[in-house]
Amino acid sequence: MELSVKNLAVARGGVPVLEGVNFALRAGRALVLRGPNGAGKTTLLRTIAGLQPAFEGEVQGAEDRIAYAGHSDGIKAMLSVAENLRFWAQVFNRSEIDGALDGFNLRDLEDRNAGSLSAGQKRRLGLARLMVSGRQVWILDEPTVSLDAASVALFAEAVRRHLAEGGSALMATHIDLGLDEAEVFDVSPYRAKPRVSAADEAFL
Amino acid sequence: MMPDLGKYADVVLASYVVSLGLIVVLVVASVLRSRKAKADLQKIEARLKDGA
Amino acid sequence: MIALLMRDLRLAVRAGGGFGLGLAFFLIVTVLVPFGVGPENELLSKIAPGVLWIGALLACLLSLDRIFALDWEDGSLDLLATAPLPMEGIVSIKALAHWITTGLPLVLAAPALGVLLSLPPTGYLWVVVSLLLGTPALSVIGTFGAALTVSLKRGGLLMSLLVLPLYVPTLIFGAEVARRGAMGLTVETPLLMLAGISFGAIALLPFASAAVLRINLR
Amino acid sequence: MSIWKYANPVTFIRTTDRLLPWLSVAAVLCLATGLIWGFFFTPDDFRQGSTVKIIYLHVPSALMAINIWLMMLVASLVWIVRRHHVSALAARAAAPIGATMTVIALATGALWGQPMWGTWWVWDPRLTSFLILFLFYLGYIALWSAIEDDDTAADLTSILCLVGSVFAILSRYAVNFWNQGLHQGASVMRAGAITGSDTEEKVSNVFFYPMAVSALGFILLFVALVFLRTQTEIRTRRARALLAREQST
Repeated sequence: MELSVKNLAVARGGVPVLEGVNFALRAGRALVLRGPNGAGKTTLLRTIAGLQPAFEGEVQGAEDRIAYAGHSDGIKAMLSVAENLRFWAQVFNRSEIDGALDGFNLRDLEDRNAGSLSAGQKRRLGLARLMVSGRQVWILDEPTVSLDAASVALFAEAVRRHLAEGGSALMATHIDLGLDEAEVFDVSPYRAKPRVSAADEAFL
Repeated sequence: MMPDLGKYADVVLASYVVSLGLIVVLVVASVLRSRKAKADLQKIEARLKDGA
Repeated sequence: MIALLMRDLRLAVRAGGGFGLGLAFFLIVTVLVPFGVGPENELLSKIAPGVLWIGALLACLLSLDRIFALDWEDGSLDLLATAPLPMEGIVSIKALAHWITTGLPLVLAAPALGVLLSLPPTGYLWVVVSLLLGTPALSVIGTFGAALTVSLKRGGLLMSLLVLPLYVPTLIFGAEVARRGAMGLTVETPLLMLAGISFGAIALLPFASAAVLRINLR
Repeated sequence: MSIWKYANPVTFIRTTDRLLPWLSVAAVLCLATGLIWGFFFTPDDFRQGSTVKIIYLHVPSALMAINIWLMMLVASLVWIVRRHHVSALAARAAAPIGATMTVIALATGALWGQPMWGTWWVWDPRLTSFLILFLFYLGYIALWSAIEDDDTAADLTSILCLVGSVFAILSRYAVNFWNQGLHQGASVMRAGAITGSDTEEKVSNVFFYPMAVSALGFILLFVALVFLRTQTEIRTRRARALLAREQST
């Protein structure tokens, strides 16, 4: 099953920012969203993740198949790295966290409080959360922020493994991960015509 | 003209003063806000018309 | 679901989790009352059930904004919304966690604080029973208030304003059970009403809280 | 054309603009007639003396206090189901009027009670219920003004109004039970019975007709005020929408 987006328009604060977006994401493939700041990449990802309603159009094949990683990692400072991961695994009805610990080189940090991690380590923990979710479609919003080169490589490797196992990934990032499976999708041509929000529209 | 209110004059008068006072305050506030909103909107509409 | 409950409980008991704050507040309120109204045992034993109820209610109120605020700030709420948990389940679990970390300790502490207020011996049972029945309603109603104001930066005061009127029926029936119990009267009617409010709130309010939370996440 | 055409902001403003002068005149006339009639031309009650004249303010304002909340409930439901902006704004516009009416009902009730009970405030079930209703109004108004996004505010306040209504009814029963429980058969209950609807059954026509005219005046005043205040809300929103469009192009 593939994730497909048909004639999708997404709105930020009721104001459409992107419209007429069409694409399909097959298993084993990755799609990298490009576009200037404020173009609506985050809004598009949030809409596909189901966090906000689509302004127009529809998203198919996202229901119960996606794992979302946004700007904040949802890490609890007072829990250890393993506890954080185990919690998210259980939320997704799984229990296995070893693969994620190894995949993001978190083994040595396993028992550390997440609050004492550096920004990059926290980010790695946040991305490791995707692996424990067991979801097929990863939706990633600027996943490489505050990662060093080695960690980016770890991340790229994790994505590659995920794709090889039949998963897919949709991400907004400016860094070239060197993924052969990735296509680039530039959102700029889909910028919505300037208009006012739906709530304001009613009063014009 | 004024009716004889007897020993309860103060509470009866106070009731009328308080109630009518509150109603007047509410009406005046509503009217003033309405005027301001109307004026603001007209200013914006006039400016947009000139610009267009 | 259980994982979420366990995480919330674990977070509450770790440092900075705020576990015990409500309890301490309850203690302080109860200790302050005799300073305010005088030390006569007779008066204190008369007002003890009401004071215990108000103290428990305020202690509950104090800890409400922790229910969602932290998860909202660190993005956990977004991630939970995309997880395979129904929103109604999330808010119910959050309310349950709040009750276990705040309501239940209050119930258990009430008899000890009753001693300080010279609560009549017949009253202990009913104070505990009424709090046991009533505090879940306080948690569930409070969760609704917390969900309403989660997106506001300084929503604490507003939340109190919204939640307190909603607490009135629970407080009236709960305190009535405790008071009648302490006076040795029959408690049947208010007890049934209190149970009705609690079960009604537990059954229905999570839907409202979930709807409100979805609107706030949008 | 159905009734929903009035849910269009422009139609609403055009229609209410035509109605407002008539409504205002009618409201003032009715209020003046009812209150002057009641104040100057009705006899004193044999038991309560001249305090009975407070009835012409107390009963209509109390009726409005409750009915305005009901109107807000209906408007909230319309917003939730049909998402007409005017409906949400009308609920918002009505809340301060309802709060004012509740204060009037409370103040006149307390003033009325003073000579009867010998004290300004008694935790009589009716007065207490109105105090709680006032708190609900305050919370509702506060929530509206706290949230920046208009649609979010409309959604959240609508749900608060629904949940609040249920709890307001619960409070009403709870308060009734609570005070009866304390003062079974005591003098407070009998004194409490002179205020509010119990009186209506007992009041003779001498008092009833001016009260009915006054109540009609209160209703007309409320409708006129809601129209005016809803217009204000619509105009404010329209001004903001125009500015937003100007900036976006």
